[in-house]
Amino acid sequence: MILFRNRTKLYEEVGMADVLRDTGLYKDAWRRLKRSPAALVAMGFIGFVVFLAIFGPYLTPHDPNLGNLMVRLKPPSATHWFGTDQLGRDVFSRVIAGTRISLFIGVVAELIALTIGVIMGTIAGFFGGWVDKLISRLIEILSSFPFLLFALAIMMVLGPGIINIFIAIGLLSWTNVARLIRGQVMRLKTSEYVMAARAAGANELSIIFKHLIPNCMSTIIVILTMDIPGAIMTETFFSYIGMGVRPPHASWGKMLSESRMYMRTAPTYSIFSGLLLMLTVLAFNTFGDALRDALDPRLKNK
Amino acid sequence: MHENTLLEVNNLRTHFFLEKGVLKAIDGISFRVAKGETLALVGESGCGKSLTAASIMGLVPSPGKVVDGEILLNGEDLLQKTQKEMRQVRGSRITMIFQEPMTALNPVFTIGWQIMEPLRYHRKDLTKAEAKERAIELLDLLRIPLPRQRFHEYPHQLSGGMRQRVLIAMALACDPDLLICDEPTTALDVTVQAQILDLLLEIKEKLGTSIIMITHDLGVVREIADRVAIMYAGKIVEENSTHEVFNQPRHPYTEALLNSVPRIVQGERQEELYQIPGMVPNLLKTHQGCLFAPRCDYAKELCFGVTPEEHLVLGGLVACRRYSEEVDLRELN
Amino acid sequence: MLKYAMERILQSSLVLLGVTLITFILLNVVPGDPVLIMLDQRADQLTIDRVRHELGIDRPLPTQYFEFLKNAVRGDLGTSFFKKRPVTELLSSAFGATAKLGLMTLAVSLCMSIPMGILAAVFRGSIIDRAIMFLAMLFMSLPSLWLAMVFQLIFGVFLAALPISGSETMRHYILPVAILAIGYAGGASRLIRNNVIDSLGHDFVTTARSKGVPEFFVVMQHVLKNAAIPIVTLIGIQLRSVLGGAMIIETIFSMHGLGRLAIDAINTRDMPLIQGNVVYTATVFVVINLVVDLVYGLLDPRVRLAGGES
Amino acid sequence: MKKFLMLSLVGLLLLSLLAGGVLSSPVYAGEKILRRGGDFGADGHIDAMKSTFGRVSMPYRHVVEPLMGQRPFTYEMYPLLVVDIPTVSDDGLTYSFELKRGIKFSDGQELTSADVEYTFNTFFDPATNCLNTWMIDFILGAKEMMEGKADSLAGFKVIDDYRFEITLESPYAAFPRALANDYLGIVPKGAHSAAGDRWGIDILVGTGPYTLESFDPTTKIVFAANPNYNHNVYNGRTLKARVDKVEFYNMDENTRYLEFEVGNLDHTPLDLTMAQEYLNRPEYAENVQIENGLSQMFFVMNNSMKPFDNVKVREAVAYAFDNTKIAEIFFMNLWPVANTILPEGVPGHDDFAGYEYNPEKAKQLLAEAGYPNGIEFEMTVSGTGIAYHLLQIMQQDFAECNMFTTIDQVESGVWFDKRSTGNVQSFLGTWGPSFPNPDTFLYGFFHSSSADFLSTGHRNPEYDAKVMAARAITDPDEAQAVYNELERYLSREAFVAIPGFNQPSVFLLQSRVTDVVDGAQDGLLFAGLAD
Repeated sequence: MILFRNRTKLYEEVGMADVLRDTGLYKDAWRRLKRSPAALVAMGFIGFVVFLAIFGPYLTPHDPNLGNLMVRLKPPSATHWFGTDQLGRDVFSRVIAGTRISLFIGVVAELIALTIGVIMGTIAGFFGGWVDKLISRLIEILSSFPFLLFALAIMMVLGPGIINIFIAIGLLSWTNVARLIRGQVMRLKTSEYVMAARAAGANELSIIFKHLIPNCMSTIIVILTMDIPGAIMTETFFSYIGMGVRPPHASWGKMLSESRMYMRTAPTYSIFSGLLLMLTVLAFNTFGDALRDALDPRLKNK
Repeated sequence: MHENTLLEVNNLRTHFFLEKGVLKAIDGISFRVAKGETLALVGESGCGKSLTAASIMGLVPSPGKVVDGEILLNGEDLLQKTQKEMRQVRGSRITMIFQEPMTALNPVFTIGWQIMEPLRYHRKDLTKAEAKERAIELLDLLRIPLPRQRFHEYPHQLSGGMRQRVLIAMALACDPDLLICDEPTTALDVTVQAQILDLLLEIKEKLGTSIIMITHDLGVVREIADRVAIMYAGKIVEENSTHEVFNQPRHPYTEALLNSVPRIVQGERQEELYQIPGMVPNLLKTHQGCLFAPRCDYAKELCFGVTPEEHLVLGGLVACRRYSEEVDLRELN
Repeated sequence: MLKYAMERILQSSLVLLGVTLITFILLNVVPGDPVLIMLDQRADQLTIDRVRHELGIDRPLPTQYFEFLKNAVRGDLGTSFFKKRPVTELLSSAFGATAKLGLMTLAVSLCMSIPMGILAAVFRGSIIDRAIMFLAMLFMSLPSLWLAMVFQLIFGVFLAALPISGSETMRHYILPVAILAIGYAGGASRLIRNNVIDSLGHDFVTTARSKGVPEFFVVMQHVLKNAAIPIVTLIGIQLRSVLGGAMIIETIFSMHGLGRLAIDAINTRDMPLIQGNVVYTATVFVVINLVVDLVYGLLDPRVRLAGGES
Repeated sequence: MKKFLMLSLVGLLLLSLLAGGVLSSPVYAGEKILRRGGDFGADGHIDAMKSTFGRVSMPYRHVVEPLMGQRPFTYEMYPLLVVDIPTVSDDGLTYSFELKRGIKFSDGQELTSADVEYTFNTFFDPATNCLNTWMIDFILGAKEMMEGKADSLAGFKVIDDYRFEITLESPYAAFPRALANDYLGIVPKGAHSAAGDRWGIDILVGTGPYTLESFDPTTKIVFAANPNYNHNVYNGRTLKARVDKVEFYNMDENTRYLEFEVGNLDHTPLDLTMAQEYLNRPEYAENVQIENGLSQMFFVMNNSMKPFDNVKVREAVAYAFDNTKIAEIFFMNLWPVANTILPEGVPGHDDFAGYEYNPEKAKQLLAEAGYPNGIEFEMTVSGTGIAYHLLQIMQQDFAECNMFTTIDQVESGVWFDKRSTGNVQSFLGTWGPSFPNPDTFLYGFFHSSSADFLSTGHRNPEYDAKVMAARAITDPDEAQAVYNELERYLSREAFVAIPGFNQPSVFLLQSRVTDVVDGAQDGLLFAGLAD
C-alpha cells in the first residue's frame, strides 16, 4: 500500500531497469495487457462482437427486417430466442444485425474524428502561433455549440443515412482528439530527439511524420478504444430523437429507444436490446483503460 | 552492544516478491551507527542502499518486504513496531532527506507549513506560534536569508540549494537522533554541494546528530563520513573507517570503485579511467559464491562456489575470500 | 490578474461572435423553415409572406444578423418565434431547473466519485480497487435513456417511493439527479483515481511519510491538494455540461430546463431562441473557464504567481 | 478566499435544496384537480389565433369561447354566446347574430358586440399574426385587411350592443360551423389590447368555464374554475366546471403512461401501439377509451412525381396497400379500415368496399404502366409514431408487389420543409375536420392550392372548380351527390391518394372521472372527479 517511489524509479533502484527497457513498446504493452484478466475478457468480448459484426448476417435465424404481425412482442421462445419486437421481428436477429451498424458507427465515426483531430492537433501543436490560435478558437467555438444543433446541421447538409451518421459523429467529436494531440505534440516538439532531428536538417514534414505522429500513436490507439463507446452511445441519442439509421434497419440505439415503451409488457425486448450495447461499451471501456495503462501512462490525466 | 551505539542493523533482508520470482534486494546486511557518527553507505545504483534507508524508515514499497533481521534503535527493534509506533519514530527520532530537492517538497504548501508539519505530529506541546518560531529558527540555522519572509514562500520560488536546506531544516525540526541523507547533493551544482556538505558537518558538530549518508560519490564520503560501508548487490562487502577505506581498500570492489574516480594530479594526466568490467548481477537469479566474482580481477575458482564470509580486518570488516584464515595473505599481492 | 481577465473576456467575445455567426449561417443552410413548421396544416402564400415579414426573416441575411447583434449587445435577445415570449425570459425561467438539477448532479457525482477515486487509488491493485473501478466502468456504460426508464419503473411505479416526473419538490429531483450523477461519477472516479495514483508517486509523498505524517493526512492533504487541479478541470467540464441542460433527462422527467428548451427551439428552427441558447452556452463556457483558471491559482501557487507577475 | 469559495459553493447547494422544498406546490384539502397529460410541443403560448395546433387550441377553449359551440363526438352545433344559430339572408351572404344577455368575461366585463367586432378585426389584422385567416378569408373585406388596406372588417356590422351582422364575399354553407372554431374565440376588447404581447402567456381572459391560473410553457398549465359561468346549457342542465382546477402536464409519452398508472394523471392520449398493451392488461383494459373521429389516414403519393404521375401506378398501389390486414392484426380492429377519402358521417361518404390486397393485380398494373420490373420510391416519415411503424409493415407488403421502397426518416423541421414545398414522394398523411365537413378534405387537402404545401402534387383545374362550386350548395341531397362524385374521383378514378384507416382518438381515462359529456376527449371540459 505504501509507495516509496513510483514504480519506474523503483525498478531502477532495485536493478530491474532492464525489465522496463529491454522490449519494444508494443510488445511490452502486450505483455502488461496480458496480465490483466479483465482486459483479456474485454478483448475477448470485443473480438466476439467484431465476429458478430462481420458474420452476423450469416448467423441470424430470421430475417431481421421482416416482421410477422401475428407474433408481436412475444417473450423469448424456442423460435425467437430473445422474443419479438413491436412489429413481430426477431429481436435476436435484430440485435445481431444491429451489431454491424452500431460497431461500424463507433469505429468509423471515431476514425473520422481521429483523422481530423490528429491533423488539426498536430498542425496547431507543431506550428503554434496564429495557426494554433485559429485552431484553438475553432475548437472552443465548436465545443460551446449546442450539440444537437450541430449534429442536425451536419445531417441536414449531408442528408440522412448511415454514412452520414458516421460523419456527423466524427465531425462532432474531433475537438477532443485535437486538444489532446495538440498538447502532446507541443510537448514532443521541444523534446531532445526532435531537436536532434532538426539539427540534423530534417524538414518539418518529415519531423511530423517520422517523429511526432509515431510518438502519438499510443495516445491515438487509446483514444480510439476509449471513444468508440462514446460514439455508440451518441448513436442512441440520435435514434432517440428519430435521426438514427433508416428503418427498417436495426441498430442497438434504435432498438433501445424503441423498446423502452414496452418495458412493462415485454421487458425482455428492452433488456436484450440494451444488453449487448451495455456489454460492448463496458468491454471497450475496460479494454481502453487497460490499454492506456499498458501503453501510455502519460495519458492518465485525460 | 556498545554504550554509544545508536543504530544497529543485524542481518537485514529485504526481498521483493515479483511475479518473476523473489528479488533479494537486501540480503543479510549488518552495520552499526554510533552516536554522533556519520556512516556512509556507498555503492552503485541498484545495490540496495536506498532500500536500506527505506527499511530503516519502515517505508519499504509494496511488493517488497523485510523478511528477516533486526533494526535496533537504542536497543528497540523497529521491525517489531506497529505502523502507528513507527510513525512516531519517523520524523522525530529518525528523519530523512532526499536526493531530489526539486520534487521532495510539496509544491502546493508553503515551506513554513511543511517545516512545521513534523512538529504538528511529534511535538504536540508546541503552540502554533511556537512551532512557527521553531521553523524560523531552523531556517536561520540553515543560513536561509530572510527566514521570516521565506517562511511564507512556496518551493518553486527557491533554488535547488535552498530547497535542500529547507528539507534539512524539516528533518531537523524534532531534533532527531539519526538523519538519513539519501544522496542529498547529487542533484545540486558543485558549489552548492559543498555548501550543503559544510552545513551538514556543522550540524553534526552542533547537534551531535548521527548521519547515514547514502551516496555513490566518494568525494562526499571522504569529506563527511567517519565510517564507510560499501554495498554491492544487496550485501555489505566492506565496512571500515573512512581513512582505512580510502588508504587501504581491502575488497576488490572497493578498490575498483576508488580506481574509477578520476584523480587529478598536477602535471599528470591519467591515461584511462578504470572501468569495472561486466554487469551488476541479476538478483532475481540464485547465485552461488561471491556476487562480485564475475567482475573481479582476483577471482579464483573458489570464489564462484563459496559465498564469502565476513572477516575482521583492521578497524572493520570485509567480505572476501582473500581474507579468510585459510588463504595465504601473501597471495594478496 | 485584471489584465488577464480582460484579455480572456475579449477573447471570449470573439468566440461568442463566431458562435453566433456560425449558428446564424447554419440555421440558414439547414432545411426547416420556422414559418412552414408553424403553419403545419395549410396556408396560403399571403399568410406565409406575412408571417415571414412579421418574424423579420424576409430581410436580407446580413441585416438580420447585425440587427441581432445590435440588440444582443443591449441585452435583448429578441422574442421566440414559437413561444412568443422574450428569449431572455425563457432562458432565465429554464435556467432555474437546469441549474438546480445540474448543481445537485455535480455535488452528488463528486460525493460519489471523490471517495471512490481515492479509495481505489489508495488500495490500488487490490480487490477494492477492482470492485470500484468495475462499478465506475459500469456506471459509464449504462445508457441514461434506459436507466431513466428502469428507475422510473422501479422507484416510481413498483415501489411508488419517488415521483416519476416533475420538478416541484426536492423529491422530484432524486431520480434525475441519481441517473445523471451515475453517468458523471463513472468517468470522474476513474480520473480522480488516476490523478491520486499519480500524486502518490511523487517524492513529496515519501517526504511526508518520512516526517511521520499519518497516512490519512498524507492522502487528504498532500496528495489530494496536488491531485485537485485535474479534478477542478473535470469539475469545470462537468459543470459546463450540466449547465447546458440535459436534453433526454429533462424531457423524460418533464422538467422545465434548458435542455428541453433547446430541443424545442431546434425542432422548430426558432432562430432567436436558438441564438439565445447558443449565447448562453458560450457564456457559460467562457465564465466557467475563467473561474476554473482562477481556482487553479488558488490551488496551485505556481499558477497564481505566474499570473500575478504578468 | 479559499474558505469563502467553499462556503459559497456549499451555500449555493443548500439554497438550491431549500428552494426545492419551498417551491413544492400546495394542495389544499378537498380541492379537486383534474390532471391531464399531453404534448404541448414547442409552443410557449396558448393563443389559438397564433397557432395551428390542437395542443394550443384545446387548453385555450377552457377560457375563451367562440360564438357557436359544437357538441363533442356528435358534432351537433349549438349557440354558445349567441341566442340562436344565426340566420342567413336569402342571397346566402349575410348572417345575423344576437348575443345572449348578461354573459360576463372572467374579469367582470360584460360581453357586447364591440368585443365580437374587436375579435374579428384582430383576427384579420396583419399585426396580430394570426395563422388561421385562410379558414374564413371569404368574409367581406378580409383580404383588404390582411393586405393592410383597411383598418376594419367591411363585412362586420354592429347593430347594437347585442346584435351584429357578418357579410360574406360569396355564399359558404358551412360558415356558422366555422365560427365554432377555437381560434375564433371571442376576446374582451379592453383586456386583450391591454395585454399586448402577454396575451396567451400571463393573461388570458374569456367567457369560458375556467380562468388561467398559471402557465409554465414547458411543464404545466393550470386552470381554475370560473364560478360565474352559466351560459352553456346541455340537455336542460347548465354546464359548469365540476373541479376546482384543471392541470395540463407536458410530458414525454412514456412518462405520461407511468404517471397514469400511479394515478397522477386522470387522462392522457394513448399511442395506438400502446393501446393494445393496455387492453391486454386486465387492470387497465377498462381505462382505455376509443372514440371514432373524423380523421382519416391515407397513403399520399405525389401525383406530380414519377412514378406516381401515372394513374396506373397509383391504382397498383391501391392493390398493394393491405390496410385490412393492418387494421385487423396490427390495430386489433381499434382503427377501422377506411376505403374512401371521406369518413363515415361526412356528406359524400359511401360504403365502397375498397380494393383487396392483390400483388398479382398490382404487378400487372405496373407492367401496364410501363414498369414491368417494378418501381422504386421513397416514403418519408418524421418521428417514431404510428406512421413510422405502419410504413415498415407496408414496405414488406409493397415489396411483394414489386414496389421497392426506402423509408426516409427525417427530423420534424426537415419534414415540414420538404413536405410544404412539394418535395415528398410519398407519405402517410392524416387529415380531419373539426366537424363533418367534406370541404375540409376535398378543398383542404386535394385542391390544387395544396399540391405543393401538402406534397399531394394533385393539380386538376376541373376538380378545383367543382369543389369551389360545391361550397355554395345548401341543399343536403344535392351536396351529398356532388361530394360523392368528387370522392369517387379521388379514391377510385384518379387514385389521388389511397385511403387507409379511420383514425380514432385513443386515450387512457381514470375511472374516477365522472360526468363526461358525450365524447370524453372534448367532453372533459365539464368532467368531474369522484371522491
